[in-house]
Amino acid sequence: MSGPLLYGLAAAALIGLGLHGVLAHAAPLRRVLAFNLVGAGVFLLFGVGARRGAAAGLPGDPVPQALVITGIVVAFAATALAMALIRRLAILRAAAAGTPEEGAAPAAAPPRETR
Amino acid sequence: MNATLDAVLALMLPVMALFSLNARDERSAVIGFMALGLLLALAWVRLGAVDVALTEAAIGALTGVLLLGAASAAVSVAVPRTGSPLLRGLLALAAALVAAGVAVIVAGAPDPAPSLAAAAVAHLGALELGNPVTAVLLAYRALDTLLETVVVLLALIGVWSLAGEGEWRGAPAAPGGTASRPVVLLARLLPPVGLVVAVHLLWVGADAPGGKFQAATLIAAMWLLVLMAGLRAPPELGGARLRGLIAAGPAVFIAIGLAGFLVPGQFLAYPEGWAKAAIIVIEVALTASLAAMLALIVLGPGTGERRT
Amino acid sequence: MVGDALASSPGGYLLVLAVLVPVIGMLAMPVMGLLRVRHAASLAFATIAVGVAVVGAVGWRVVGSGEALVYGIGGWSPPLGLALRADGLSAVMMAMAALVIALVALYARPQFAAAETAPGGRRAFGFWALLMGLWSALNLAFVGEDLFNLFVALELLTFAAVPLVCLDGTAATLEAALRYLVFALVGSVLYLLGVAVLYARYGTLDIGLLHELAYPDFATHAAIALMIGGLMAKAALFPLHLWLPPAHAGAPAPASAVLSALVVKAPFFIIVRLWFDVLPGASHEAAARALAMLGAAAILVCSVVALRQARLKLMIAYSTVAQVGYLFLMFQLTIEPGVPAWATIGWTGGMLQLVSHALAKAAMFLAAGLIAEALGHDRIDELAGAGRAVPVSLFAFGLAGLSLMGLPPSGGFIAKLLLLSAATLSGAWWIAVVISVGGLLAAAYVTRVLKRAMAPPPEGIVTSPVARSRELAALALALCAVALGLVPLQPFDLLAIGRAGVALP
Amino acid sequence: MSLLADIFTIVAVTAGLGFFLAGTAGLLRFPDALSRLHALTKADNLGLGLIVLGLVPQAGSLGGALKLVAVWLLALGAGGIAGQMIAQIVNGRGKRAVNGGREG
Repeated sequence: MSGPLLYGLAAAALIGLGLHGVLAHAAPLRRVLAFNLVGAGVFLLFGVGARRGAAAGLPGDPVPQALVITGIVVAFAATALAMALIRRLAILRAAAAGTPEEGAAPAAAPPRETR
Repeated sequence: MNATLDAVLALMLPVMALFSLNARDERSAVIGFMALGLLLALAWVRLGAVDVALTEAAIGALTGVLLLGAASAAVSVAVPRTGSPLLRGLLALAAALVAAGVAVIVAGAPDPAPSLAAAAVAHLGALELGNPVTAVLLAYRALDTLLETVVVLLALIGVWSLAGEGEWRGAPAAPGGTASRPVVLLARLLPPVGLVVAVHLLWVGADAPGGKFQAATLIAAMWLLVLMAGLRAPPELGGARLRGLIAAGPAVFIAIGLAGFLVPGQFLAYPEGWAKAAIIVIEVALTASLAAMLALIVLGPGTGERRT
Repeated sequence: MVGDALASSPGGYLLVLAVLVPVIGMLAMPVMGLLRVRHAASLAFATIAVGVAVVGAVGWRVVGSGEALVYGIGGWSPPLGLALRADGLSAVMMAMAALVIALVALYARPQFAAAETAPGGRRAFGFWALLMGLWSALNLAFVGEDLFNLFVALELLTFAAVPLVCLDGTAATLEAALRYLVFALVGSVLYLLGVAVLYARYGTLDIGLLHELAYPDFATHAAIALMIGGLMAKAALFPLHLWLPPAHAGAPAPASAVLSALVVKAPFFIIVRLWFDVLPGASHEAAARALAMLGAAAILVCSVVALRQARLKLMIAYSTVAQVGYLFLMFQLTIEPGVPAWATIGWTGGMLQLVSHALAKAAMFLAAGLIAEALGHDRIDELAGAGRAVPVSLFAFGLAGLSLMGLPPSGGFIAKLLLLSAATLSGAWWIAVVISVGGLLAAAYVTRVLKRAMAPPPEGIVTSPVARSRELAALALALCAVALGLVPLQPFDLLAIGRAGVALP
Repeated sequence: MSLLADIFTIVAVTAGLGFFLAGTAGLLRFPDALSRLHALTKADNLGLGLIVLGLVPQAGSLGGALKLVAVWLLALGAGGIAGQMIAQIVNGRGKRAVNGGREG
């Protein structure tokens, strides 16, 4: 089996596992993690296409590689937004329950020296 | 030899994914995911995409910080798993079908694949660039890159909008809870090295693997490390200089793009002989903005802490 | 430079401006302190003025020349470069978005007027910045020709829309936003999966080039199916609609209006592009029937659910899912042997439904927001007195309701009439039945609200006054939805501009 | 010369791998966290050091060789600091004083 095909199959596996994770898990953090797995699989698929499109002395087609770089940054932004939502929700829940959340409640953080 | 390496790597990817998905606690899941990110970076090198490998490795670290930060908070949000066994079976079946379909498509896809490599290389001379990926990102598909920085900015605004009322212009909480002595040591040793590497990545990006995303991520990571160690306080989000830094990158990009209307007569076209200069200006401005935005996204919304 | 394939049209640069002007407005908001501007709203209104002018110029060019506007970014042509293209349909979509955004902005100004540092500054800043980002994303979704560029547009849209949902910052809205985000992200990633497959197959992502290159085989069909599946989640087609009602009902009223009127339409529009411009091979009756059946299920199920809601905004949100269902009937109703899809009455009906629903639903959410502000709640059973407190809003609600029910004179009436005749002409009786029943159910849930609201107010009810200008903004949108019904034939030609093989009269 | 360099590379890399193997065995077999940590840092420092040393003659250029050495130095630093942090957590857990934070 050729290298790209192997990675292509790994990408398919990542996509399947990730999709199942997103659909089956109820905890938001795991869902976001699983979404990232699907994303990694999809990016890898672009990479396989790029590798197979190697030409003109390049190790791979630069267009899909550039798309993946854009995609990775977008996926990071998505993860960040999701994490911010999750943390905010945790703070509100903790406030509603009347117990300050460890590491989440800002007031609990010790004052820091500034140099 | 290489085939074995590919086989092992390709096998390790789904194994790590399975571990990460089924780990007992959130923290292990996140650590498994970070390990998967490193394996992916290796896979990208094997696929001849060093630019992507660098991006994956760099962004992977930031994602790890984000996820670990949320992992501790997430426990209280956890909802019991719902759904009937039938539904869960159906979901598993659907996911398996998609995976199988993708596998069939990959196996049957044309090899060699249709490619724009030749076309991308053909215009490198006119752009005075040596790295075709940079040419794609900043010339052929520059609009994607421009809008993608807008995506990051929107994400940042989204994160800021999650602050409590009246706190949103204040400083965010320092990351990582409490700092220990080794972290302080690391935060003193590493940033100079990291900055040199970042500048190097940015500088060679025109001709070799590297560029603004990788450099920006590295700078953001160094800044976060300094904040984690408590060597500096997180900045106030309402600060004029910080806001100016954030807006400068996309603004410079748009300004040079609009200037293209005047000189070559096309949006985002670079005047002849000035292409490389224009691209470097854009890259430097974007690196600074992206570094600030990426770090601020990780830091999260303001908490109303005021610096004295 | 590469350019033998693509010649930009004379006014093509307008398309760039349509995408960029809102971005520039958004970019100015974080640094408004440096620009000596105190209110994000002022920047937003300046941006909207310029943006509306740009969209107007696009429409004028397209209608004037009778051809699509095309622009190759940076002088690069596809497949290497990116192209933007606005045909008649895109121009109509952009005009619709500009109209809704402008009127929603007028409505929202008193609500989000706080200066950045004042109390409420966070919400004001967030609302206007996100609204501008959203507008740019919509325009890009309507003019993008490159499938990955459209992915970026979809992500922009998601990142602007999700925080709008939880602008109020309560736990319930945060949960709704999180669920929305997960649905949207899964939709994006499925879409991107299809993009990866298509690129590996054809070496291009340009819709125009794919239209020529694509051939019917498993990989191509699977890729397009995945993309449409992902977009369905974003467009909230039954049964992937679960995220929509809590998200749209929890957002502040002007945000709900934009979300329901515009944000779900962008992924639908991209589905239309994929279906009619990329999908190779002859008519896909089985797939079209499947989409139509999902649409029918959405109409029936969600109309009934809307009827049973206790809260006004939730009722309107469920009505959105039902009305989106009508759009998906279109795929079956545009199959006519020997006739290109855009020359069928199903096409015109579907597109008219899209626009009239956008206007009517925006009006409805705005009116509901004012009703809730006046009464202090939006429980349908306790709406008595709304008719006296905010008569103009209630009138706007009723007018918008006409369009949803499909009663004359309204855009919704023409749209549903065209869809109904397309259904009967093609012998799809079940669709005709669904459309009729859907209209009746809409009438039931709209009149239920009107009846309660017109009832005399109970003794001792205290209502707070609302600004008349805001009521007028809602009314203007409702009137536009009605006015669409008075120009029935005009859109037919307009919607066909730039579609291959259609000669203009 | 090149033969000599190749032999040197083979010997050094093999020795480095030996340390990695030993370290991994220690990580799996040692009873408590601190001894495991000890095994791990040995593998990191010496194993990686020897491999880098072995690869230096193959680097081809001075710059390449310096980059390799830099990799080793960074890994040394990271390993040392991570080891310290893990040890602190282990100690803290023993003394039930995790929340003390930065001393002094």
